[in-house]
Amino acid sequence: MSENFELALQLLGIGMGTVFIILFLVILIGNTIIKFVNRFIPEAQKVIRQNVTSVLGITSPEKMAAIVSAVQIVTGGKGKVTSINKE
Amino acid sequence: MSENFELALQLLGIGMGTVFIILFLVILIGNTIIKFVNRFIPEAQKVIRQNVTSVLGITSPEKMAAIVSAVQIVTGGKGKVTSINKE
Amino acid sequence: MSENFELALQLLGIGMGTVFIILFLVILIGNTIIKFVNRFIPEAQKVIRQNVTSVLGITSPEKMAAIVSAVQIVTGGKGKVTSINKE
Amino acid sequence: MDILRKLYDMTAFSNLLENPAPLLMLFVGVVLLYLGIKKQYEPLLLVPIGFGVILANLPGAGMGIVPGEFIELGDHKYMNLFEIAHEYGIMNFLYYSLIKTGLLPPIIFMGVGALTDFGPMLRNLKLSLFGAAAQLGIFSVLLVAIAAGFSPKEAGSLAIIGGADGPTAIYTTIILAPHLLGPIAIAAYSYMALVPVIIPFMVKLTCSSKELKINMKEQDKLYPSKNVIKNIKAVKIAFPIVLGIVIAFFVPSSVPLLGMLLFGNLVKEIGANTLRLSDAASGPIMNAATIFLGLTVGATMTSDVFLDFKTIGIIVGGFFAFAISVIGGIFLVKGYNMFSKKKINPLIGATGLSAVPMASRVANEIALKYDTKNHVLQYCMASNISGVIGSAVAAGVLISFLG
Amino acid sequence: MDILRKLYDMTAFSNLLENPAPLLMLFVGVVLLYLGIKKQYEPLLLVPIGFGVILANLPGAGMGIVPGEFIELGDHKYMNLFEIAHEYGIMNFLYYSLIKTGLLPPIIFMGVGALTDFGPMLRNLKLSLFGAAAQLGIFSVLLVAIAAGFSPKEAGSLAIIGGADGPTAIYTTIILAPHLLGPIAIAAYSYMALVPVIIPFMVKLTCSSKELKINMKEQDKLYPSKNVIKNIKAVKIAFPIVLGIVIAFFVPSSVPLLGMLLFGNLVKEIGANTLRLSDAASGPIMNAATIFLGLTVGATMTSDVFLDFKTIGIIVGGFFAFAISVIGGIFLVKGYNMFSKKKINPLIGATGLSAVPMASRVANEIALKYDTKNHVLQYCMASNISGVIGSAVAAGVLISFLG
Amino acid sequence: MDILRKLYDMTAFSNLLENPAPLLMLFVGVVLLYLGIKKQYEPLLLVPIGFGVILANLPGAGMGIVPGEFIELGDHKYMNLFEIAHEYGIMNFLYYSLIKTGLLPPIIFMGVGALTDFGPMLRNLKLSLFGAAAQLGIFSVLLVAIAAGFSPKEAGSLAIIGGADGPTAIYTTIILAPHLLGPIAIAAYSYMALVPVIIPFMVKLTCSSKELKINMKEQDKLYPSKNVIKNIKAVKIAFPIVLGIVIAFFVPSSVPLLGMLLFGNLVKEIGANTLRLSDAASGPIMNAATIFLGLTVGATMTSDVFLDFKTIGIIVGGFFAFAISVIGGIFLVKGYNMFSKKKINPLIGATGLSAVPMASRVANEIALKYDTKNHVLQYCMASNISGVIGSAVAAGVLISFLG
Ligand code: NA
Ligand code: NA
Ligand code: NA
Repeated sequence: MSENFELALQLLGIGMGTVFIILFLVILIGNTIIKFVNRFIPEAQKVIRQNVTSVLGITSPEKMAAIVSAVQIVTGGKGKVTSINKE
Repeated sequence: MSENFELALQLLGIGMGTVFIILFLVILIGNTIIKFVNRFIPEAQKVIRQNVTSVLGITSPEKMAAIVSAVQIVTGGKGKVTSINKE
Repeated sequence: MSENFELALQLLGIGMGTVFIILFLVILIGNTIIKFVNRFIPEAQKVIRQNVTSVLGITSPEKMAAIVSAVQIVTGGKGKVTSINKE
Repeated sequence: MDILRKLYDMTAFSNLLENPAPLLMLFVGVVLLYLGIKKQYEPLLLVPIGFGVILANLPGAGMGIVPGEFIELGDHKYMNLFEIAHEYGIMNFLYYSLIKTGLLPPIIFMGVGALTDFGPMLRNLKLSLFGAAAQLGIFSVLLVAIAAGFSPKEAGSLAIIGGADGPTAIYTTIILAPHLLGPIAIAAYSYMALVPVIIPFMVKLTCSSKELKINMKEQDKLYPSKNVIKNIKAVKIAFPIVLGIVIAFFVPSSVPLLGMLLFGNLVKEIGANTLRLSDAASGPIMNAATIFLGLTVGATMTSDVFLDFKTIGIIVGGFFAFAISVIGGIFLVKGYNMFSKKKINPLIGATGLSAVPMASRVANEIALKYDTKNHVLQYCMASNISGVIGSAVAAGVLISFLG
Repeated sequence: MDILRKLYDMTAFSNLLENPAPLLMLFVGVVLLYLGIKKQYEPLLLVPIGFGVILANLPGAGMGIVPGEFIELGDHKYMNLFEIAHEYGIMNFLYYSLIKTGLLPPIIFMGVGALTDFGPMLRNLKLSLFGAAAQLGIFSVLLVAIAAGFSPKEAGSLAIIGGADGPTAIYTTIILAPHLLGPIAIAAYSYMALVPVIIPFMVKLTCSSKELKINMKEQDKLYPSKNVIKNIKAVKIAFPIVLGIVIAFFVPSSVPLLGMLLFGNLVKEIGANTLRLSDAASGPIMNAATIFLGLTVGATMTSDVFLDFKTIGIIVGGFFAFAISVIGGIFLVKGYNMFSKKKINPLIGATGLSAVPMASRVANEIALKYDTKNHVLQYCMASNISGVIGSAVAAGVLISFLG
Repeated sequence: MDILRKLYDMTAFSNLLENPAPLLMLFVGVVLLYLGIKKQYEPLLLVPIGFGVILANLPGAGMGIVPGEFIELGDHKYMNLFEIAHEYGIMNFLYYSLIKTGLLPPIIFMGVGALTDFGPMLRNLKLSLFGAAAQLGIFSVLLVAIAAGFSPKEAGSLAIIGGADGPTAIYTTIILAPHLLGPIAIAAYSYMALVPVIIPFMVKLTCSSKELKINMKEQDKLYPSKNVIKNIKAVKIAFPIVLGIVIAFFVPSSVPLLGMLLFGNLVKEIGANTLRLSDAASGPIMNAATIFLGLTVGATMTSDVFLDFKTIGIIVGGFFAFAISVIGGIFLVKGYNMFSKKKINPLIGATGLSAVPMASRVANEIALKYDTKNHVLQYCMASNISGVIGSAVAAGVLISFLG
């Protein structure tokens, strides 16, 4: 028991120490990344996404609605748009 | 090694041969099915589907479109309707 | 075989008996719960839901209400918006 | 020459010359697909099952399920799942990890629960009794099947087709007679798909036009029931919990099925707070389970398993189990009507069979044919849903006594 | 007579007469359901756990988890999963394949990652430190638990409740003391659910009204920080990658949890190109994992496991672990404020506990009560999220030294 | 002192001092992430693979895949999955249950099938042939690789990169040479991602401007084909069924891949009645499979496996397999054009490679560059899709002869 208690005391030190070290590192890493990004890639780039809607040429919600209604009409209400993911 | 090389040579023949045979068969099967269907079931039948929208009590496509467009407009195009479940 | 047949006869009795007992219990339990609820918690309570909308960046309740009411109106109160995912 | 020889060996033609029976099974698979696709008989199950039959019977492809003895090592030891995959391929891996363990039917029941509304049953609790009477087909066909020479375990699996409930039939068969899984699953789903034919037929055979015109709503007005439910949400939440506990005391072997059904129903009734769970249970989990259940159950139907006299027995016996279940429900109604002033439409007995919700829809259409104002749907749903509980309980009894 | 005897044997009443303890456990299960449904304490977990407790304690149903020794064959050999299913049923199959392997907690962490936004933390990086201080409850309760007679492994599992993080607590307990999984999981989720009670209580106990009125935005204006983030998207993508690698060097045993958390976060931050992955991770995968985790963790709570003095120790110890963690965060703030001109609201220390995002919301409400214009939510989120990292690291330490 | 020593032991620094090779692999992982995130090379696969590489090479974390020999017990016996999880952690559990069993590639193919439309191919059936010619890279690189000293099994796995199909490459490698899984999967996906570079390059190298201006629609008008499809839905439903059966007779070893692809396609084409199944197959099932495939395939790339001369061979050989496949398709077109009045644009040969649908899009852009009115997308899709069938068949041949 007393041996275990000693282990527990050690762990109190080691554990809290480790946790503080890691969260210091979190701060350090975070700041370093921010500085690095600020210097080297300060502007968000336009990402050429594989845009599902743009592939379909859907630019506005109205068009989207139109598509859905078209699908409905054409399928006689038997089709459904399960999901159209817009980026 | 030379034995393996012979195996590889054989596989070049067998492999490309098989691939060509299969894709000839694809053409043959495709054409046969098309002819068969053209002759025996030339017209698409009305399928009595279990209608998802009717279950929801959404009777018109316009209504469906209205929902979708509402979501789109309100979320600035960032929302999507993944599913509309009936209560 | 004749032993098995006897087992089958027994099972006819036991099985139908059990099924009837259970479904009598279903009735009993159902009625008891209904009476209990009628007496002790006759009114449905307002449930404080964990609000999904704030996560979506839908900042105004009005917008959310617009979506929901659109769905409600259009589906005659039978549809519900299970999820609106923001990209 | 050598190359052609090797090429020929790679193909499955030598296997087919040795044993052409799989060709017949491919035909069976195509017929099942036809029924599922064109006739729309339970397509969600018959299409994967049919495709599974085809996959299993493609010679040399190694997609057929091997008999349970192949993985037994004796002394209560079995090959492990990795060895099964290694030795017998992915279909057997899926079958022995998901089906033979008994996992997927309860998982599907969880999804069914999340899609079930006990409301109609709670509003007409008395009608639940007819869900009990409609298990008659199970226990009477059990008797006949044993008389016809089936072993008790096989007879129990055959008989449970009369429960008109797919996962229940599969679960029972996995435990009692896994070698009959394919034909029993197919018979169960096919007859469920044939409910729009079987119920009208049995009803016409046993019911008079006067009986079928009994209007439940009018009867309710004439003899109103006392119970009014003031807080349906609370009742619906308490019901699965209490019911699950009480049934478990009586038929503990029904817990894997009923427990999961009631859990699924509970998370659905709780509503928004557990929406993630009910969505998952009734959506991706159930759909994925359905795909793998269908494919692997179909894949159990190798030619040596299916081309057996027992298959015919299952098809014939399954039909009678179904028919007698319908009659059981109808005749309990007839008996009840003899003693009660408040009459019940016998269609409500017919739907005790389960096969939710198709049986109720079919019954409703029959009622409307006799009286265009006689909507019996909600009443039928009461016995219909209780029929699911009834057959799960019957399965529990069979498993306790025969398992 | 014979039939009645057999019928009686089928039921569970003989089991109950022999050992009525499960009835008590059914009551515990119902209480958990009540807390989850009516009190809305973490319903996503407490409802499945509560139902799992009920299933496990239905006598004769075979849904309770058997102790690990039952599947050990000695000599580092174990029963295989198929044998476990065959012998002990589907619940044990699920438990031993998904939980005892340590799989589901990291899987859930992947989903949590895909729902986590490191933005608030990145904008207030310094506040992360309070997420370290709020692990104090873990290591101090570890000390007390060992003094109280728990074995070091048990004490570690008990203590991790103070991390206020469900998957972390479960993962640690699976490795250190799986026989305590049920009570520890329930204590962890219950206290997390009680955060709206515990935090205000501890805050009132330790903080002055003046401290609670410290307005972070005004402090920011008075003492502006230098960092401006010009390209938040790039930072958010790089952060989980670099952080994962660096933490792993220091505490490799935390990788299964933190690695999956950061992977989930990465695919979320990448956006459209990996949308399928983040949707799956935070949707069907996490929801399915939650169902099976809840049910099986609940099912570990058989009466012989739960009705033990250790359970009381866990409940009491867990509370103190929670309370001390809150205090740890608060007192580091107080210490900081003694030396810094820029003051920090002690509520930001209190949320270092984790229990994201509820702790932050609760803290924000407290702040608004003292000053209706003092919105501290975003600041609290910083320490709140870092508290998740903190407890995963603490778990790693415990596993390294005690596992 | 003692504490610091223990703290140091907990970290991974001692491991790194012993063997710093993992640092190099971390760099490889970061490069893969960069390619996936920034360059957008197949992000759905390269991001999980890259992250898996990182996880596997974090010293002490225990997330790397152990070689197959570690779980062999001799005498056709293997450790069971529970023991694998217990001994080697969750990554190995996932790898040995989902990947080494061969499960996930067919599962992903099911999803691919549910997203594939055979319509363009059915409308231009003849063009399918070019999907055969474009397998040339596979069998010619096989020859070279064997000459270069790879074992036949390794050479087969390397060569299948020329099929330009990820799941096919992974499936073949799992069976033939699992120790090369990491580099082969990465090469396959990287070159697929590089299709927009490789195809234009090979086209420029081999085709004249006049050839690239061949307008397929005009050719169709000049030499109209006889077939009109009157009921495309029926054709699309029958096609996967019949095709699956017939191919299986010739190359049964391709069934696990092609069978699942065609099943997925069938449930998609059936439409509303099996919508739940196709949604599940192409949604949660495929997405979850992609996550676990990517992470575990990445995790096979431990430093001792990757830092090997064979990796270079794979990278170089893979490129040539790709390039030769493109050329194979192009040259069959050239040959065809020599004998036929109706000319075909060689771009349609180039897309026989597969890499659906990116190859077709790239080809279409090239065509439009030479003639702004020459839309060849639909024609390219025909050979493109048939290229998927072609490589699955080629994989079947390799597995039959070398497996
Ligand atoms: Na039934
Ligand atoms: Na914490
Ligand atoms: Na290809």
